[in-house]
Amino acid sequence: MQRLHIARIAAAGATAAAAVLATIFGCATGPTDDELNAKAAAVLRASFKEQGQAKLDRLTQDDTQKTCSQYSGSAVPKDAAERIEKANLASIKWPADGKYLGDWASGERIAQEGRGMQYSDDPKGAVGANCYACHRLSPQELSFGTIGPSLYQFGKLRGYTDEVRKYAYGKIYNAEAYSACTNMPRFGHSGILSEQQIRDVVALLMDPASPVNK
Amino acid sequence: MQNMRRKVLKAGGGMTLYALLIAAGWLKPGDAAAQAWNKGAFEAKSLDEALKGFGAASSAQSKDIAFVSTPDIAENGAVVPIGITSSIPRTEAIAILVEKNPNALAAIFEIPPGTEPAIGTRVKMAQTSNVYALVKADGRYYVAAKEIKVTLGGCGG
Amino acid sequence: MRIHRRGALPVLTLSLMLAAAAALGQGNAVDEIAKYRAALQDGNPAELWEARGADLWKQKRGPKNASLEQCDLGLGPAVVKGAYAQLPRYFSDADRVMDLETRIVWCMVKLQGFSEADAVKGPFGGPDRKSDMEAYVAYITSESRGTKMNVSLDHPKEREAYRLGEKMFHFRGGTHDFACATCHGEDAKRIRLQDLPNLTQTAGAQKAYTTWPAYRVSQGELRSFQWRLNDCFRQQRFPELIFTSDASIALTMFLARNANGALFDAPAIKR
Amino acid sequence: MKIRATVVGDSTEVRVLMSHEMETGQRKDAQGKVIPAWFIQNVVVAHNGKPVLNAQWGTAIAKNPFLSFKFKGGAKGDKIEITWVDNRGEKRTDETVVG
Repeated sequence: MQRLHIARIAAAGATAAAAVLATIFGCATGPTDDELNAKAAAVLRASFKEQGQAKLDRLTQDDTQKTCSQYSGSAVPKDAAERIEKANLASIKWPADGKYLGDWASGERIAQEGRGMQYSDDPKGAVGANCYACHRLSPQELSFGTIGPSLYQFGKLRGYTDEVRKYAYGKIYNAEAYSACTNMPRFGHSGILSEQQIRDVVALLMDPASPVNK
Repeated sequence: MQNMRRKVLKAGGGMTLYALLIAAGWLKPGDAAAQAWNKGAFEAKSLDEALKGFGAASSAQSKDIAFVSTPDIAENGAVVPIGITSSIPRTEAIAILVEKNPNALAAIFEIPPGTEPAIGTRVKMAQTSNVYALVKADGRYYVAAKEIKVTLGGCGG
Repeated sequence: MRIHRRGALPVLTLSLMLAAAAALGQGNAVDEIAKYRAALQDGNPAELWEARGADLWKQKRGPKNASLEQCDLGLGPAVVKGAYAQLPRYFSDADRVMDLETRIVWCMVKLQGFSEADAVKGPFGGPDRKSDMEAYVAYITSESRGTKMNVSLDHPKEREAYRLGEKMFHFRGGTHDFACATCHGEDAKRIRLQDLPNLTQTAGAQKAYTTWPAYRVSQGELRSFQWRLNDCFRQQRFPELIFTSDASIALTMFLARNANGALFDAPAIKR
Repeated sequence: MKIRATVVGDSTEVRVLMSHEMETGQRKDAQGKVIPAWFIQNVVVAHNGKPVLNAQWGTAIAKNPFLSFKFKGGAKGDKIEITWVDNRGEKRTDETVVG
């Protein structure tokens, strides 16, 4: 029992620790970390059924998802982080007209909207970014989450420059380009928000008239 | 619906509670009321209408009515715990009204002699609103109010 | 009256919170919500499910016209008390690891003669249908209230389920790149105003796992742990988790084992 | 119904949970059709056959209603009987003994 308890603690720790354990004990402890990852992915695939707009292809990981799953709960190695950031930065589609700022009021609605892409959602219905689930933005909204940093006074603190506007656009479009294995979805890259919706959220952060900057 | 809400707001905000209750009534007394249901009062679309449905003559704000185990904020409006106690002698009935609900009157509890004038239940609230505890005691009417804020959170579920 | 359905993040929230902001800071709001939760503990409608489940458990049903009373939940036939606190576990008769719901399905097939397809029908209740499964779950879990969580990893298949569950917990996918760990991998985080337990740590896993199943006031339904996982994946933008699937059992194993040592305290009542 | 009646000092505390949808008549189903109101309208609680509480409810009482109150007197073994009637005319009576 005691021995198993120790094994459990190791398994419950970081994935890296589990990998170390597997290395030390070799075949004696069962599958290697890679084998375990492959088996987990296969079991997952067999354990879901498509429903509404959510098809089984959502379980097919791209390199970013796969690598970030592997290092979840531990630090991402520098080379992997650089690879992820480079690939995701290259995927960003910037607005053709170079305009990053939309309508902050529309951005506020998008930030409040939690629906979109769930199998229970109407595929033709509203799709939001649910920013408040994780971030503080407008000070009037007290019901905000803390998974991400506070974005209150985002533009005011950083300056209303074209450079910051572009950064905000890129970060919303594909957060993995700036911070590998961030918790934040890739709203543009994954087709969650349109170009105009991203501009509107940028305006919520960067328009001096936005409540975020009051 | 919107229209009605505005009307309720106006009634609630524009008049004092006391004025609202003046000429407002109470349920018709009747001892064989076991199966009676005050349709007029329950289906009334606003607080003052609901109060008129009771047919009471007048009422007064009272410090002898207390809300117990009743939170200031409800995490979910679908279930809001309400506890009301009355220390007014000869309390005969306690009613719960939620000002901004589509139908303001939530419940009437008739308290026979020997039953303590203290009840606990749970109501639904459509939005942040004043909740009124209306007490009938010795043929007179008393009221207390408490604002309960309704929040929603998480992923919207 | 508007009762909000799942998935909708109502715009209403802003105006309500604006009103609340006038009088209260957020700290107060959190304290008051704690009072709200405390007030709900007084009478938990989950008891209605527990009572229905206890009756159903003894009823003769199915093609074999048998009750589930002889079902072996791991502590031997007809032992219900404390069984849930040791689940999931390896069952030699089935040669696999099973969670409670999977084992109930097994017993419905073996003892009552239901087909597997019939046994897994209607796992979750809704507005127009009561779920017998959720009633069974309410009853069985209530019989472990106050029992210390004691999930074993003695059997190799139990260890494998645990390690697979851990991998799945960290598996990122879907349109939003979410994993369970996205929301439940760090301490002291919140989504909107809801506290998020860190399920990779003992304290967080204990607090969360020992308070499911729960009566969800937002839905007016008792919700099982299978439902909890199913609905988390819905919000993760994954496809639908299949009831009693291997992934659901592995994840349950990971979380239940992490909760070892804590006193089981459900069915609970939650927002 | 799930009824608990316990002697507390010189009173009896009654706590009851009822299984009922308490549909408001204000909600719509997935197809946009209004779900008709369906709710308990009257609740009568009797102690050894004598009424100790008589309630009228509207649609605003929460789903799976909860009710608690106390009455003077009462002793272990006394009978508590609770009846509800809803707006469809459905009726349910359950009883328990004071514990």
